[in-house]
Amino acid sequence: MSPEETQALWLSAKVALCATAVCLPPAIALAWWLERRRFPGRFLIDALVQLPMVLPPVVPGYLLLLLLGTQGPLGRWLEATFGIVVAFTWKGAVLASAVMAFPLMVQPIRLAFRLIDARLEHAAATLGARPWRVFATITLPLAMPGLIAGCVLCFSRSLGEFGATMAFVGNIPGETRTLPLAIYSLTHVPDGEAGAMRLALLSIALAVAALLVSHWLGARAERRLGFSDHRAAHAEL
Amino acid sequence: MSPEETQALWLSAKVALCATAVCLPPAIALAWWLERRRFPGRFLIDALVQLPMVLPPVVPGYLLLLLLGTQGPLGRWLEATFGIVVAFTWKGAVLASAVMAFPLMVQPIRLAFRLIDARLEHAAATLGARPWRVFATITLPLAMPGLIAGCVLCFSRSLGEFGATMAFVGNIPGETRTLPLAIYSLTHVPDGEAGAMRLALLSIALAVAALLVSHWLGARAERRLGFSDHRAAHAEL
Amino acid sequence: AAPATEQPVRVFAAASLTDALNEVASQWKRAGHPQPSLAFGASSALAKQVEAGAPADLYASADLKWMDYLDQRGRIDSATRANLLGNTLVLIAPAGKAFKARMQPGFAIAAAFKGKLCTGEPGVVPVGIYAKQALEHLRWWQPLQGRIVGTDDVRTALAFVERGECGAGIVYATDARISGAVATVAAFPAQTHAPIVYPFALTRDARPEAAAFLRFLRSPQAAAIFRRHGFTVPKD
Amino acid sequence: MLSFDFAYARGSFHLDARAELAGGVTGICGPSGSGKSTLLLLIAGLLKPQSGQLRMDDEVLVDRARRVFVPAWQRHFGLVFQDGQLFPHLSVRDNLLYGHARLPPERRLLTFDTVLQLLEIGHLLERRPALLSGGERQRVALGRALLYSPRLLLLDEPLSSLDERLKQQILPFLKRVKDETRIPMLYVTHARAEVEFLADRVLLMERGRLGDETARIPANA
Amino acid sequence: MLSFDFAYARGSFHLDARAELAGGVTGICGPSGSGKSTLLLLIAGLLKPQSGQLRMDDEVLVDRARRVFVPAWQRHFGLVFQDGQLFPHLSVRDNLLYGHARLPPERRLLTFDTVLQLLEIGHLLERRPALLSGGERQRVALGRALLYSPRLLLLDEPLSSLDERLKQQILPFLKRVKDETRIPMLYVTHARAEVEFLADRVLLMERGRLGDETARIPANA
Ligand SMILES: Nc1ncnc2c1ncn2[C@@H]1O[C@H](COP(=O)(O)OP(=O)(O)OP(=O)(O)O)[C@@H](O)[C@H]1O
Ligand SMILES: Nc1ncnc2c1ncn2[C@@H]1O[C@H](COP(=O)(O)OP(=O)(O)OP(=O)(O)O)[C@@H](O)[C@H]1O
Ligand code: MOO
Ligand SMILES: [Mg+2]
Ligand SMILES: [Mg+2]
Repeated sequence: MSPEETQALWLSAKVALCATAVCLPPAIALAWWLERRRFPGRFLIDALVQLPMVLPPVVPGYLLLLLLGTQGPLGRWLEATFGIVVAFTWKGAVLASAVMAFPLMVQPIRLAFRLIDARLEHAAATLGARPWRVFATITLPLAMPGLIAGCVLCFSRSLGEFGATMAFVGNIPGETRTLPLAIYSLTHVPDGEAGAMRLALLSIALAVAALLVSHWLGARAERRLGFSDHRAAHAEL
Repeated sequence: MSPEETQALWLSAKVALCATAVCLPPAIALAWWLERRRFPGRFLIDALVQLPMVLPPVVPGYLLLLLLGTQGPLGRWLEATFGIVVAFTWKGAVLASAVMAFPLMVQPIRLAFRLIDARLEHAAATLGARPWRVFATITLPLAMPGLIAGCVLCFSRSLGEFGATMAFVGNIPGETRTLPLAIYSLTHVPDGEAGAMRLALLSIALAVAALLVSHWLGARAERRLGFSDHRAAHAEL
Repeated sequence: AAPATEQPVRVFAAASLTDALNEVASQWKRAGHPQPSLAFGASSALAKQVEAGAPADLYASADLKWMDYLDQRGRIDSATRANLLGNTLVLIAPAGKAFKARMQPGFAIAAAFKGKLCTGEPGVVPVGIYAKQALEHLRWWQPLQGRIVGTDDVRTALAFVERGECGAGIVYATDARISGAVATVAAFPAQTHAPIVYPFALTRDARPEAAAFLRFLRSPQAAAIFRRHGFTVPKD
Repeated sequence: MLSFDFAYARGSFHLDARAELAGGVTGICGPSGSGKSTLLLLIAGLLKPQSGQLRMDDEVLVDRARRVFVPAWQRHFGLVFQDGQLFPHLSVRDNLLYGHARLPPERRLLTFDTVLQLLEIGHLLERRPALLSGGERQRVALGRALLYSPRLLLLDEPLSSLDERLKQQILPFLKRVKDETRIPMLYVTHARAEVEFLADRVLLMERGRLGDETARIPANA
Repeated sequence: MLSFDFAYARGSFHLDARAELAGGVTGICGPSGSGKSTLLLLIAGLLKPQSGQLRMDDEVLVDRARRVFVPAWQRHFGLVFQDGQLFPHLSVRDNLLYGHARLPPERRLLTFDTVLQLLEIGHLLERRPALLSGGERQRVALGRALLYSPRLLLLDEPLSSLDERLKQQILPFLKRVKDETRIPMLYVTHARAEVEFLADRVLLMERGRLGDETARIPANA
C-alpha cells in the first residue's frame, strides 16, 4: 500500500469511528425522547432528523459550510469559544459523516425502544429504581441489539460518505481525503481504475472488520439478553 | 413551480416509491434468512448486503453500469429475454436507489425479527400452522414496526440518492433527473442557489408526506399489535 | 517573527486538472519545495469553499464563471488572476466504434452514430456549456434532441462512452487522452464555442510561498507538462 | 395410544421419560422444576429429544435413531402453555379461532359458542390479550387449544389462576370434553383435587424422571 | 396504615375502591377479572387513578384533587407481579439483588441467604430467567420483592404455580416475615387455604368494587 492509501484508510477509519461515537449519545437521547414522550412538535423533530437523508448530500454539505465554515456564524463562535476549527479539517469530515448518518442510527434505536416490554421498566420502578436507573439498567441493555444495528448502519454510511464531505471540507490530502474522496480523485487520472479498485477493497475490508466487531458484540448481547436462551428454551425445530 | 420542477418532483416520488416496493420483498426474505437460519457463509452474505453503503455511491453506480448497461451481460440478457432496458431509463434510477437503500431496509427488519418472542411462533405451530402460515400471521405482523422503519429509511435514502443514479443512468430530464440530480445541477450555476433551495423544499415536502403516511401506518400497527395496550395497561406514570 | 520553514502551498483546483497538476507538483517538490497540498473537486464546490474561507492559497477553475464569482466577492487577488491553460472540445466514440464526422453545419450527425451522446449536463456543467454552444453552432442540437445524456462531470460522461453505453460523447481533449477505451472522432473547431480557459488566481489570504508556485506554473517546465496532458498553453 | 421413551438434556437438567398411556386423562404431578413443562414441550414437538422415540397410536412421531421428527404443526396436538402465549396482535376472537378456523368442519369437536360460554369469555372477544386479567388470559389459552380439536391435549396448569367458582365450572366441562370427544389429555397440575376429579391415572415427575403410575383412579371419582 | 379511596376506569371496566387497612396481612379474593391486579397496580403507583387519594400512614401518595402523585420508585412498595416480570437480561442473582443492593444495609430486613434458602432458588443464581420453570420464576419474583424490604408488600397470586410442598414451606416463611419484619401485605389469591393461614382479614373484590371486610381471622388461625 502506498503511503497515500494508508493515510486514506486510517483517516476513513478514524472519521467513521468518531462519527459513530459522536452520533451515539444524541441518537439514544433523541430516540428515547421521540419514542417515549408525546409532545407537540414531535412530528417536526422526527422530520428534521430525517432531513439530511432526503436531500442530495451536497446540500447538507453546503449548509454545514455556510454555518460552520470559518466565516459561518457557528464556526466563528466555536473558534472563539473553544478554539475548535472544524472547517476543512478531519473534524469537519466527522461532522459531515455524522450529520448524514445520524438518521440511520436513530431509527433502529427507536425501534428497539418501542419493542421493549414497558412492564419490565415498571417492574424496575417498583424496586425503587429512579427513571435514570431504569433507563440505564433495563431500557438500554434491552435495546442493545438496536444500538448495535444503529452503530453498524452509522459506521457503514460514514465509510461511504462522499457528497457532504466533499462539499463541506473538500478533498484535502491527509486531512479530509477519506477513502471515498481518494477514489473520486483516482477517477480523474489515467489508469485510475486499478487504484480505485484497491481503495474500494480497503473500504470493504474496513467495513467487514467493523461488521465482525458488531457480530461479536451482537452475539455477546444476545447471550446477555437471553434471546438465544429463548430460542434454546423452545426448540431448534 | 416550473414544468421541470414538477417533472423532477413526480419522478422522484415515483422512483423512491418503486425502489421501496422493489426492496421490500427481498429485504424481508433476506432478513428472515439471516436472522433465523444459521448457515455457513451467513457472515459473507451479511457483509455483501452492507456493501453498497460503505462505498462512495459512484462505485456501486459504476458497477451497475458494467453489469446492467446495454453492453453489460445482465443488461443484454434482460433486454433479450424480457425486453426490459434499464440503462438511461427511470427504471435504472429505481435500481440504483434500490441497491443503495437496500441495506437500510434489511437492518430494521432483521432487528424486528430478532426481538420477536420465538415462543409465539411455536405456539402457532402447536395450533397446526405450517411454517409459512406462522410467518405470515405471526412473525410478519409482529415485525410490522420494523417493516415500517425499514420502509421509511429506504424511501428517504432513495429520495436523496444522487451518486449511484448519476453514475448509472446519468442526468436525463424527464427520465432520470430526480430532485437530487436537478439540485446538483443547480449547484454548478453561480446563481442557482434559489432554484436549488426550491427543489430542496420540494424534496423535504415529499419526505414529510412519506413520514406522515408512515406515522399513520405505524400508529395503526401499534394499535393492532397492542404496544399501546401494554403502555395503557401499565401507567402513564 | 522570521518566517519559519517554507509551508506547503495549498491548491484548490478543478478535478479535470488532477493528473497534470499532480505532475507539476512533484516537479516542484523535486526542486526542493514542500509537496503542495492539492484538493480537487468541481469548480463550483471549490469556489464556494474558498468563499467560505477554505485554507487555499491558489484557486484553479475550469471556467470563468466561478473565478468571476470569487472575484466579485473579493476572495481572490485580482492582480494575480490569469488564464493559464486552455483546452479543446472533442467528439469521441467508444474505441473500435469510431465514426466519421465532418464538423460543420449540415452534417447528418444523427445518423452518424447509434445510441446516446454523453456530455456534461448541457448549459450547466462547464463541459456541457461548451458542448451545447458547439452543437447549436453546428445546428446539431435539434437533430440530437432526446439522445443527449447529461452528467455531473466530464468523467462520468467519459465512463459512459468507455463502456459503450453511449455511441458518442463530447469531452475535453485532455479527458479523451486519459482513456484508452475511447477514440477521438474530431475536435470541435475553436469558433464553435467560447474559448475553454482555466483561470488561476491567488486567494486573498494566500501565503507568500504561493506566488512562487504560481510563477512555477507559468514556467516553460510546467507548460511542457500541461501540453503533454493535452492542455493548450496560451501565450500571454 | 401415546407412548414414548426418550431422553433430553439442557444444561445440568436431564429428562428421561418412558410411558405408554391409554386414552383418557393422565395427570402429571411433581415438584416445581421437575420437568413437567419440558415433557409437554417434547411431546408437542417444540423440543427435540436427544434420543428415543415418540409414537401416537401407530404413527411414529419421533425416532431419533431413524431421523424421524414430525414437526409440531403436523402433529395436531393442542398445548395450553403455562404462561398462555396468546398472540398479542390478534383479538381474543382471532386467538381462539387461530387453529379452529382452518379445520375442516367435520373435524371440529367443539363449537365456538360452547367454549365461549363455558369459559365465560364471550364478552372479551374484541379485546387484545394485553388488556386481559391473568385468569381471563388463561381461559382464552385453554379455549384456543380446545377449539383446535386436537387428537391429544397437553395442559400445563391450565386453571392455576382461576377462582374456585370458575374451576368448579371448567373442570366438569373438561370432563365432558373427555367423555364426549374422547380427546386424550396430559394434565399437569399441582392441585390434587383437579387430578382426582379428572384423571384416570397420575404420573409423578421427579428430577426429570417420570415415575411409574402411582395411582389408578376410577373414572368417576 | 394504608388507606385509599379512588376510582379508575379502563374501557368498560370501572374500579372503585375504598379501604383503611391496619397492618398485618390483608387477603384479597374475588373472581377472575374483578380487578384485583388492577388494584395492586394502582397502589404500587403503576396506574394513576382518575380521582381520589391514597395514603400510607401520614404520607399522601396520591391526591388527584391536589395533583399529588408520588411515582412508583419513591413509594418503596414491593410488588410481586402475577406473571413474574423478571428482567430477562439479568441473571437470577442480579434480578434478586436489583432492589436489595441499593438499600442502605440498615434498611434490609432479610438477608440474601435466608431468602435463597427458603425459596429453594440457591442453585439457580447464575441462570437467566428464560431458562427457569414456571414455579422457579415465581419464586424468584417473590424473592426479588422480599429482598427489596418494602414498607408494603403487594402480592399477586405469588404461589399459584407451586407444588404443595413448596407452598407449605413458603407460607410459614411469609408468616414469619409478617411477624418479624412487620411488613404489611396485600395478598391476592384464589386459594382459601392461603388466606386462612396468613391473613388477618379478607376483602372481597367483585366487578371492580372492593367489598367491606368479610371476615376477621385471628392472627394465629
Ligand atoms: N439451560 C438449563 N440448564 C440447566 N437447567 C435448565 C436449563 N433450562 C431449564 N432448566 C431446568 O429444567 C427444569 C425443568 O423445567 P420445567 O419447566 O420442565 O419444570 P416444571 O416441572 O414445569 O416446573 P414448574 O412446576 O415450576 O413449572 C427446571 O429445573 C429448569 O430450571
Ligand atoms: N381496555 C379495557 N377495556 C375494558 N376492560 C378492561 C380493559 N383493560 C382491562 N380490562 C378489564 O379489567 C378487569 C380487571 O383486570 P384485573 O387484571 O385487575 O383482574 P383480576 O382481578 O386481577 O383477575 P385475575 O384473577 O383473572 O387475575 C378485567 O376484567 C379486564 O378484562
Ligand atoms: O468542473 Mo469540471 O473540470 O467540468 O469537473
Ligand atoms: Mg412448568
Ligand atoms: Mg390478576
